[in-house]
Amino acid sequence: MIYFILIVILFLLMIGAAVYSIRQKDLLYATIATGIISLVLSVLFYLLQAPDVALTEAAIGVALTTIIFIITIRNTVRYEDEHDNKEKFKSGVK
Amino acid sequence: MKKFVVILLLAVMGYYISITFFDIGFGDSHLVEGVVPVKDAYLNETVNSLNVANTVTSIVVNFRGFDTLGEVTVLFLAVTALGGILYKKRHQAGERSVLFSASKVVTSGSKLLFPAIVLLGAYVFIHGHLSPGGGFQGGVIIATGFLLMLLAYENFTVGHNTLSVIESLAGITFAGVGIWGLIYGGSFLENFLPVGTLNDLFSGGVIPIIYIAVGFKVAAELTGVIYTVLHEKG
Amino acid sequence: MEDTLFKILDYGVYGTAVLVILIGLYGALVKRSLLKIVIGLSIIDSGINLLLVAIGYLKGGTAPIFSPGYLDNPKIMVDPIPQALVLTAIVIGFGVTAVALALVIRLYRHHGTLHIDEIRNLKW
Amino acid sequence: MVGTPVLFVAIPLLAAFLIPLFGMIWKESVRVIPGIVLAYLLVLAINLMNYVMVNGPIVEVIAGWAPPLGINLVFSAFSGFLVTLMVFLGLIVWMYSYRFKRNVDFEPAKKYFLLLMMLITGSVGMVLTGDIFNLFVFIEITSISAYALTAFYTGRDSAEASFKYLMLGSLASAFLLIAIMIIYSQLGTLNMADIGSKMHLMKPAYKIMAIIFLFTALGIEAEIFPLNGWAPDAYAEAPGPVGAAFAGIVVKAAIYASIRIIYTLFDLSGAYDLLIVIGMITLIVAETAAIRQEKLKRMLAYSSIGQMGLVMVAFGMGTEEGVFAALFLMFNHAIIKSLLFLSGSYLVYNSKDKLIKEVNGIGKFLPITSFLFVLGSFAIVGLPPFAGFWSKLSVLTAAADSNMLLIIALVLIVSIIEVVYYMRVVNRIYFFKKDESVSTQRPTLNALIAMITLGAIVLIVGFYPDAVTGFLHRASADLMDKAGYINDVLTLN
Repeated sequence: MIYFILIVILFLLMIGAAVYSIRQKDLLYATIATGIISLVLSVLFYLLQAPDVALTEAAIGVALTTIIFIITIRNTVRYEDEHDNKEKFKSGVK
Repeated sequence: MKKFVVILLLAVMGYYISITFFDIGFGDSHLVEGVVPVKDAYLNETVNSLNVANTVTSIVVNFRGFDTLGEVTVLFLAVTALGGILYKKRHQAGERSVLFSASKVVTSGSKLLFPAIVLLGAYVFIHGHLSPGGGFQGGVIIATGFLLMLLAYENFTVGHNTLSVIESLAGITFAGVGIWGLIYGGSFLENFLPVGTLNDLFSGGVIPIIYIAVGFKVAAELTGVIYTVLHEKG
Repeated sequence: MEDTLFKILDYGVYGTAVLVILIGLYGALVKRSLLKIVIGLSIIDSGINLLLVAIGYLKGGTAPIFSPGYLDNPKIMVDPIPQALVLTAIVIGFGVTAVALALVIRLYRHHGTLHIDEIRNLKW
Repeated sequence: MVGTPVLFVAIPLLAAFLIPLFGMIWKESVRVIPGIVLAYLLVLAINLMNYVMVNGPIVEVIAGWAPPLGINLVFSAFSGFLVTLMVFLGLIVWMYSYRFKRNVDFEPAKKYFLLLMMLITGSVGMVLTGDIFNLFVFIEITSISAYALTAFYTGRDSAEASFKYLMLGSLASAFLLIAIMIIYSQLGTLNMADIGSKMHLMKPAYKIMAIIFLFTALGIEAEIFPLNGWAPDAYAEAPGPVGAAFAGIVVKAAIYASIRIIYTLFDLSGAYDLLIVIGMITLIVAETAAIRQEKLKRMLAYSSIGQMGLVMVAFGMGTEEGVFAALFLMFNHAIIKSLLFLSGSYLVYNSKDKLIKEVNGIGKFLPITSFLFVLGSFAIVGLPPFAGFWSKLSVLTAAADSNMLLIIALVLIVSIIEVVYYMRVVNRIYFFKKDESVSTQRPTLNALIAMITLGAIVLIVGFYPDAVTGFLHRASADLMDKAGYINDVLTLN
C-alpha cells in the first residue's frame, strides 16, 4: 500500500512539475521544475530495475542540464514575455 | 486559434499512443507468439562467454558498441558545434559569467568534496562491468565535480587544450581498439583479450578498456560544454 | 484491493509517460519564448526515456546484473536492451540540448530578446 | 577485397579525433586531413563497388556477433551505389570549400571541415547500417553536424534557421524512438533484416502506428511536404557548399532510410499509395513555392524539395522500373543540384540578400561559373541532351507501364513550371544589364575544378546514359529483392 502511494505520488509529481514548468513565466523556476522531473524520473528508473539509467539520469538530467539552462538564463532573460530587462534580472538573483 | 489546433492534434496523438501502449501491456512479455527475443541470447552470452556481470555494460560496449562509438561522437560534435556557434573574434572574447559569489563555506566545502567526487566517478567507470555504472555514469559524475569547482571558484580554469587532448586521446583509444579488433579478430570492436573470470576486476576483455576511455572522454566533453557556455556572456 | 490498485499502476506508467510527452510537445509547439521551447524539448526527452525503460520492465524482475552469491536467473531479469538504448538516448539528448541553448544565446546576442515573434524574420 | 565497409565510419571518426591534435602542430592539417580521408574513402568505395558487382553484397558484422545479436553493415549494389555517390560529392564539396572564404579564422575553419566530414560520415552510416537503433544514432550525428554548419556564418538569420531545424529534428528523433519501441516491444529485435522477416507476425494496428511515426520522423529529414519548414531557411542561410552537401548527401540518406523501411521492413501495400500521394503534394506545393521566391538559394531549395517529391512518387510505384527511375532521379539530382548550389553561391557571392535580380548580366564577368549554372539549369528541367532528360523520361515510361496517367500529366506540368523559373534566372544572367553596385568574386582554382568535374559528369551522363544505368539496374533489382536481403544478413556466420 505504501509502495502504491509512493509511486502515485511520483507520477503526480512528475506530471505536476511538467505542467508547472510549461506554465510558469519565470524561466528560472521552470528550469528547476524540469530538474525535478529528471529527479523523479531517476527514482522511477531505479524502481523499474534500471540502476545504470538512474545513475546517468540523476547526473545528466538533474545536475548538468539544469545548470546549463541556468547559465543560459543568466546570460539572456529571466521572464518568458520579457523583452530586454537585464537590470531587473540582476537585482533579482544576487 | 493555433493553440486550439495544437491541443486537438495532441489529443488525437495522445489517444493513439496511449491505446497502443496500453494494449501492448506493462510488466510482462509482450512479444508476439513464436518470436525468440534477442535479450535471452544477450543475457546468456554476457555471463557465459564474456564473463561480464553487468549485462547493460556488455550490451553498451560490446554487442552494440558501434552505437556507443556513435554516441561519444555525438557529444564530441556537440562540443565542436558549441565552440563554432558561440565563436567570437579573439578581441571580443567573453568574460566569465558568475552565477553567484560563493561564501567561504561553499568554497572550502567544494574543495573538500571535489576529490571525493572525482574518486567516485573513477570508481564507477572502472567497475562498470561489475556493478551498475560505467563510462557514461562515471564521466558524468566527474564532470559534476568540475562543475562544482567552476561554480565555487570564480577563477578556477580548466585548460581548453588539455580537455581537447584528453578527448582526442580517449576517442583514438576507442576507435583504435576497434580497428585493432578488426585486424586481429576479423571484425570491428571484436574482443581480442582474454575474458578472465566473472566478477574479477580484470575480466571482460576489452570492455573495461573501452569504458575507461569513454569515461575520460565523457568527462572531458561535458566539462568542455559547461566551460564553453559559462564563458559566453550574452 | 491490492490487485486493482496495481492494475492502475500498470496504466499509470505509460499514462504518465505519454502525458509528459504531450505536455512537452505542447510547450514546444505553442510557447513563444525560445527558452520555453527548449525546455519543452527536454521534457519530451524525459517522457520518451520513461516510456522506453517501462517497455523493458518485467514484473518481479531483477536488475540485469549478475552479482556474486546470489542465485541469478536470466529468466527473471528485466530486459537490458531498452536500458542500453536509453543510456544512449539520454546522452544524445544532452548534446542536442546544449547545441540548442548555444543557438539561443546566439539569437539573444543578435536580437536582444527571446520572443519568437520579434525574431522571426524568416518565413515559417 | 581491399577493405571492409566499417572503414567508412571508423576512418573518419579516427581522423575526427586526430584533427584537434594535429591542428596544434600544423594548422593547415585541419583542412587537408578531411580531404585525404574522403579521397581514401572514394577509392575504397569504388573498389568495394567493383567487388559487389561481381560477388554480390558484403555483410559486415560488428564486434563478432552474427546479425540478430550484433549490429551489421550492408554494402549491397543499392547502398554501395549511394555511398559511392555521397563520398564523391563529399570530396567535391571539400575541394570547393577549401578556400571558399579567405578570411576565416583558424578555429572556425577547423570546426567547419571537421563538421563537414562528420556530416558525410553520418549520412554514409545511415545508408550502410542494418540496425534500426544504429540508424537513429547516425541520424543524430548527421543532424548535429547539420545544425552547426547551418549556423556557421555569424550573421543574423543563420542561427534562427538552425534553431528551426533543430526543433523539428528533435521532434523527429523523439518520434523515431517511439516507433523503434513499438517494433521492439513486439518483435524483440532491432535488426532490420530480422524485423523484416518477422513483420507479418505483428498486429496491423501496431504496424500502422509504427510506420506513421517512422515516416514522420524520416519525413522531417527528407523534406517531405508538411514537415519541410526548416529546409528553405537552412539552405539559404548555410554556407554555399553546405547547401550542396544537404541537397546531395543528407537528403539522399534520409530518402534511402525511408525507402529501406517501406520496402524491406514493412509489408503494408498501402504504404506505396501513401508515398505517391505525399510525393505528389510535395511536388506541387514546392514547385509553386519555388516560382514565387526572390532569393536564389531559396528557389534552389524549393526546387530540391520538389525533386524529392518526384523521387517519392517514383518509389511509390513499387515496380522495378519505378525504382530504377527514382534512383536515376536521385543520382541526377545529387549531381546537378550540387552543381547549381556551388556555382550559384559564386553568382551571389558578395551580395547581402542573395536576390535573384542581383545576378543580372553576370554572364560577362563570370563566364565559366555562369555557363556551369546554365548547364545545370538546362539539365535539371530535363532538356534533351542533358542528364536530367533521361531520368524524367524513365519516370514517364515507368508511370506509363503502370498506367498512372495522373503522374504523367503532373510531371509534364511541373516541368513547365520548372522551365519558367529556371529560364527566368538564365535570362537575367545573359540578357540583362549589370547593376554596377554589385561586385563579383572570381572562383578559386579548386572551386572551378570541382564545378567543372560536376559539369562534365552532367554532360557525360547526358550523352551516354549507359555509363550509370548498368549500376542503377543492379541497384533497383537489389532493392526489390527483399527475401535476398533478409537471407544475406541472417544466414551469416
